[in-house]
Amino acid sequence: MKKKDLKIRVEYLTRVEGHGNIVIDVAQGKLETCRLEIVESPRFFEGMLRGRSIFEAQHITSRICGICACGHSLASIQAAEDALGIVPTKQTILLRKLLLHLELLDSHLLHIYLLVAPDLLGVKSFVPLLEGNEDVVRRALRMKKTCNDLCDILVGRHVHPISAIVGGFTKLPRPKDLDAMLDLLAGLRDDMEEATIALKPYFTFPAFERDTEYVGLVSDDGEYPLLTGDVGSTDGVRMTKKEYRNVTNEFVVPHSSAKHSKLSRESYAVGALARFNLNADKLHVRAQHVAAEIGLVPKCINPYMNTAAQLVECVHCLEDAIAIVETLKANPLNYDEEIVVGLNEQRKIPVRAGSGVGAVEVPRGILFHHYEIDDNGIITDANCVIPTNQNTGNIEYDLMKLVPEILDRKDDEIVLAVEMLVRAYDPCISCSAHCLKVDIKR
Amino acid sequence: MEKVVIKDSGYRLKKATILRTKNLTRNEKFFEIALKDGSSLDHEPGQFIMVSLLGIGESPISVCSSPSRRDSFDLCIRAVGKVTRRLHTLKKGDEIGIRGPYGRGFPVNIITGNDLLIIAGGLGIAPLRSLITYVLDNRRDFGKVHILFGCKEPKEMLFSDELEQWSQRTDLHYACTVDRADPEWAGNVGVITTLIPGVDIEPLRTFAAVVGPPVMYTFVIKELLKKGIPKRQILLSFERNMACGNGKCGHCQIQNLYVCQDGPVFNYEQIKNLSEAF
Amino acid sequence: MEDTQYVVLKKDRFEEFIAALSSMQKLVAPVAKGFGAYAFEEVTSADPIALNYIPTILPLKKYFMPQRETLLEFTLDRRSHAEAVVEYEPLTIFGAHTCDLAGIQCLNMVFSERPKDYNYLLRKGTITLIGLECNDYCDEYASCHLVHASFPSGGYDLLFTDLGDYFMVHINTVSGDRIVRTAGLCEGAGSAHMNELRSLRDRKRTVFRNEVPIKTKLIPELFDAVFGARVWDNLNERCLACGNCTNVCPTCYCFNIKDELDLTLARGIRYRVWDSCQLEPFARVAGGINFRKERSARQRHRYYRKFRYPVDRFARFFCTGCGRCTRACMADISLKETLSELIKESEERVWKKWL
Amino acid sequence: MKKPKVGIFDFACCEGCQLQLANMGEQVLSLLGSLRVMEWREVMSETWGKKLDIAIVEGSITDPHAVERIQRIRRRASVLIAYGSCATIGGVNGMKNNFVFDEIRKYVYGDSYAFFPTEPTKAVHQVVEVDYFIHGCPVYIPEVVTVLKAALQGIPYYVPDYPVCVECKLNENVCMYDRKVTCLGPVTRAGCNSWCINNGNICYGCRGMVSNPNEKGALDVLAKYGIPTSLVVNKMNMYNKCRELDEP
Ligand SMILES: Cc1cc2nc3c(=O)[nH]c(=O)nc-3n(C[C@H](O)[C@H](O)[C@H](O)COP(=O)(O)OP(=O)(O)OC[C@H]3O[C@@H](n4cnc5c(N)ncnc54)[C@H](O)[C@@H]3O)c2cc1C
Ligand code: SF4
Ligand code: SF4
Ligand code: SF4
Repeated sequence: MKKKDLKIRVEYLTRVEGHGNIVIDVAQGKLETCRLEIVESPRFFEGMLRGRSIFEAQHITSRICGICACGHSLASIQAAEDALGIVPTKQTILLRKLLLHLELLDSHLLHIYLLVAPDLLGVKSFVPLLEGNEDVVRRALRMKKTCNDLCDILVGRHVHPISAIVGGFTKLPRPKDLDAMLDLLAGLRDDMEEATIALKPYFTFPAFERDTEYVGLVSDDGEYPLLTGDVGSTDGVRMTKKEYRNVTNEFVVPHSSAKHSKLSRESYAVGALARFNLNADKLHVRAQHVAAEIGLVPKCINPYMNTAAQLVECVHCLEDAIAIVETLKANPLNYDEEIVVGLNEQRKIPVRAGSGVGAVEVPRGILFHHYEIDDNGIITDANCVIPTNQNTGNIEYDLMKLVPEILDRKDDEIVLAVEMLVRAYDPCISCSAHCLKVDIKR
Repeated sequence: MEKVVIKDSGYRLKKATILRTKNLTRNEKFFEIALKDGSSLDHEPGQFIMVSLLGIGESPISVCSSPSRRDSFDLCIRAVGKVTRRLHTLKKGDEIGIRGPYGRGFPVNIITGNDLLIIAGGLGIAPLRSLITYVLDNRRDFGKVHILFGCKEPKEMLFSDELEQWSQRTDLHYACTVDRADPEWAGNVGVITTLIPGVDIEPLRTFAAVVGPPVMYTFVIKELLKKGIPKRQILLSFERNMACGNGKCGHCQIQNLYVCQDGPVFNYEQIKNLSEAF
Repeated sequence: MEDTQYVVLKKDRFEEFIAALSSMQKLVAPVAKGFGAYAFEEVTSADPIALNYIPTILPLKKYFMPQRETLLEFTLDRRSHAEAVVEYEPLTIFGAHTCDLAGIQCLNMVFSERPKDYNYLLRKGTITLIGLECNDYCDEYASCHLVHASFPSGGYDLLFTDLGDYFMVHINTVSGDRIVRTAGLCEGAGSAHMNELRSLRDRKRTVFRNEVPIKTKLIPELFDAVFGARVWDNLNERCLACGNCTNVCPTCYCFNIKDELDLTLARGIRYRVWDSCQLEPFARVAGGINFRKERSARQRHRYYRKFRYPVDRFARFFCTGCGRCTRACMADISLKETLSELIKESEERVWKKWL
Repeated sequence: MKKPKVGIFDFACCEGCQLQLANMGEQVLSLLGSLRVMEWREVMSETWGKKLDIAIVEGSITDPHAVERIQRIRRRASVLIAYGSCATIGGVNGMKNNFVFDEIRKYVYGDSYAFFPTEPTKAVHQVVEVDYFIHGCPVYIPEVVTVLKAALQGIPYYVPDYPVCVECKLNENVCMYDRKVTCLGPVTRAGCNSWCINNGNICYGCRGMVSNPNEKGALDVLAKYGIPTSLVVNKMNMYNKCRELDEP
């Protein structure tokens, strides 16, 4: 084989959230550099949280990322409630699960359709799809909007949910809202069926494999764990969420404003594929069906298949969301649980000093929020560990294995394969650069 | 929800066509307009109309031509915002909508037979041009006529050809001044109030018609009172925010008066105690 | 003695009566919103109706001059065309207090004054108004007696008065009469009923008193004297200029007019929306001059539009004493207090003159 | 009429406002029907790099690199729309300006903080001229549509210069002050249709303050609830910190 020199510079990687560059240098057929650079301007969220009321944490950290604002909100609320010692009611937990389902649906659909589908269909973006594949785009936008409308009903809006706060909800869906949600979900189910049929033929992913450790929530009940559970890995690790630092083991690398993580090996992966690998047996039957149809079997170690796992999760979340709304309809909600807290001026929620951790499966993987508060409920310390940060190391190791395997291809094919790999992780670079914090070891 | 068309609605528009436009200064443009159905606007000097651009909005604009010209009327428009800037892009043949005329103009019936002192500041010349041209059209019905005009700079002077013509006429007295001169300017320099002491009038048979920016009024009125013109004979036209023109929307209120219906022209006696007027 | 203008509706038939009303056309009535707040909302049964309520957040004007109301519809193609329209939905309002009835009477005068506003007048013609007398004060913010709005004085089709286990219903118009006939649930009122009504009114006369220490007819005079009062400066400090007091006021009707195109940019509407003299841009003109820049001037204008200006124009006050502006103000600016302060300040002046 | 060329750009932000466009659903297609999107990194791989009729800019300007980039965008755009609170008023990114920068960098990045340059967060108009402002965190879709239409018509859009309370009252919400919670509605400019209060929460002031707020009056009202002043000030500054950088 001819010894090849290659320099890949993908600046402002497109069709991902946030700004990142890919840098690959091959000299004489030997891979010299392989980096995913995070160049997003840092926003210092954790720094800014200090000195603020714990009751503002959700509102602020939601703004870390507009794509998974509901996920950040839920993790933040969980951490805050943990610190304050609040135990959410059953109704609240159910509604939060519903919200998380909608979040996963919304984000996965956006990723599959607007960001990945162009690669699968061989175009540059969804814009050219409008010619010839307009029905696909229309269906995608319709599904996206349906998720959005569902969130509107449940929490006021999808980007930065309004009514989900520490202690519960400021507004609870009325019976007519539940009916409206069921209608929307039914419509979504139809679109989803069509979509799976339409997409399946295109779901042929590059045959690339690299064994790694997959990390996500695990639990002992029969439920596919998204909102609650312990942290586990395919290498057999199991810890409580409070021990999250022993999972993430973050370290700073100079080329990136995002930190990297490792657990049992040099890197690990989180996200839809990790969850699937850990908990496939707990998926809704319909979702298991779809998985079987597209040939997704645990433990799958092809990172490109993350997109397939997302599709499977979409089906699961949709079915479970319908089940939840039906449960809510069958057992009338308790509207006395509607609260508004503000800065807790009414002292309705007892405040105490404490430390709290939230661990929630958001679309891109497990997300940790951690707050320390003083006895006035003022945040003294904050830490957020974002899925994309946990994945970056793993992405680089993937690239290091992938690039030598495909060096014989044309340059633009290599670039595309590399870009597609990064995109498969659905990296949310805006998040990753917004929320990192180094443990200052003294 | 049911819907019916209302023939008598106060918001119905009349179609009008632009016959001619002319740039007066960088910011002011002149429009000659005719109603599409060929009818006459039938306005009084000093009245205004609501000019309407569908999809953009409406603006109150004074009619600046004499009612004696019946087949068309003139507007002079300063570009400041949504409607007025877009109006400036229109050309001959373009269509606009109008409502009105609205309000009370200069009470020509009462003024007729008397002397006139017309004081215009800046864009205030627009409504006054309507009065001036009316008076010139019916010159014999009026006594002495003085026209005082002031503006910030010579290049902001509106209707300069007409001003030039007026200054040549022997049957009226014309004077003008600018706040800041430029090298070519040979005339008076100073605020408009400096011109007033110099005019020779018989106060009891003189009506003063004053239109200009709000700051001008207090000073001009003081000078006019000094001259001995009765309060009832000092006529002022006011500009206020306006949405409806029908005396309902509340924007143009000066205490208990509505500029759009009770004005825009008031005599000083009516409003001297209204502190919101000045 | 029987009075044909009065009929009686037994309370146990109220449910049926409401069902009958709502089957005729859309029916709205006061409904509890929690935290002591009420709003007029659509109802189809008597169940959600709050018979004992303090004035709703928004007054009835929301039905007579909707917050957003189309005035013109137009197209923008080569032959652009505009048509003036009114949109309305026939409606029955049940449960309007006397203060709110007074509010509608005020608006009627404004919009009937030339040039008439046909959007308002046409819509008003499709609204049936059923009042509900207050037997007692709703709360301490009310000042309805001061402005003669504590007793019914017309402006309704039917008026309900709660007399224990029945309602006395006064039939005031032909359409009110038609409703009573169609529903067929009322009985004639006998002299015993009339006596009970009379004694309720007598009792009310002992409860309702001028809430502010001034004779009603002297109010215009008071306002003639206080344009320059210090009270306004105090309001300047406190007022947040949020417009709540005017939006909730049954007699504030200021509006703005705007245009809007649809997404094709080829069709659109001109519509009016509620506006408020308390808002910063209300009296601002091109060039940036604001004729009521100070919050004090804006608050003063509001009070004068209630107690002085309409006296000249319509020979009545444009305050109905409903107390909404006071309830809605988070800076706790109170109408009754402001009036009392004005009275105090004017007395001070009179005293100063004397001394 | 030639379809205007549009570019969508992002700076420090959460990209939620861009996402709001996708949330319009099929409506976005009618909108896209009247324009040509040339660049939109989040969803497109195409680049253009030439003259644009309209640049839609999301996010705040937080580092020297961003300053240069926004200036380049301004130079090639005839009309520039600041899109979302991060862009229009600095938004939540402005909270950073509460801190000493080296300190906050060290807090977040430890000893490696020197890799991460930062400077005071600025709103877009504090760096380059802005033609249209679409406030909101996130932006409110009906307002986005209104402003885009105004931009296409070439007429100005005036952001409502009155408080959220106006819309809140029209929606007949129970006022938060009646529920004994402090709300920033009275000093925050309207245009969101009182989104948060409609959903049972308070207004956090994401659209920036009205032009002439009675700040003293508002602080008095807020302080009534016995919350430490620092928290009240924090609350007002959550979105509005960059206001301090505006010329008076
Ligand atoms: C009786 C009468 C007669 C008149 N006659 C004439 C005349 O003959 N000729 C003439 O040129 N003018 C006349 N005017 C003035 C004219 O009506 C106004 O200049 C015109 O209405 C402006 O309308 P517009 O839509 O172009 O401006 P708008 O878009 O309404 O803007 C006007 C100005 O206000 C500012 N503005 C408006 N709304 C806002 C907001 N919400 N926030 C911030 N800024 C805002 C704009 O920046 C702009 O400077 C008259 C006015 C009256 C009352
Ligand atoms: S304004 Fe808010 S929603 Fe928009 S980008 Fe900024 S943080 Fe995100
Ligand atoms: S809830 Fe907030 S926005 Fe609404 S009226 Fe009260 S203070 Fe204003
Ligand atoms: S209510 Fe306040 S915080 Fe909520 S969207 Fe509106 S301006 Fe922003």
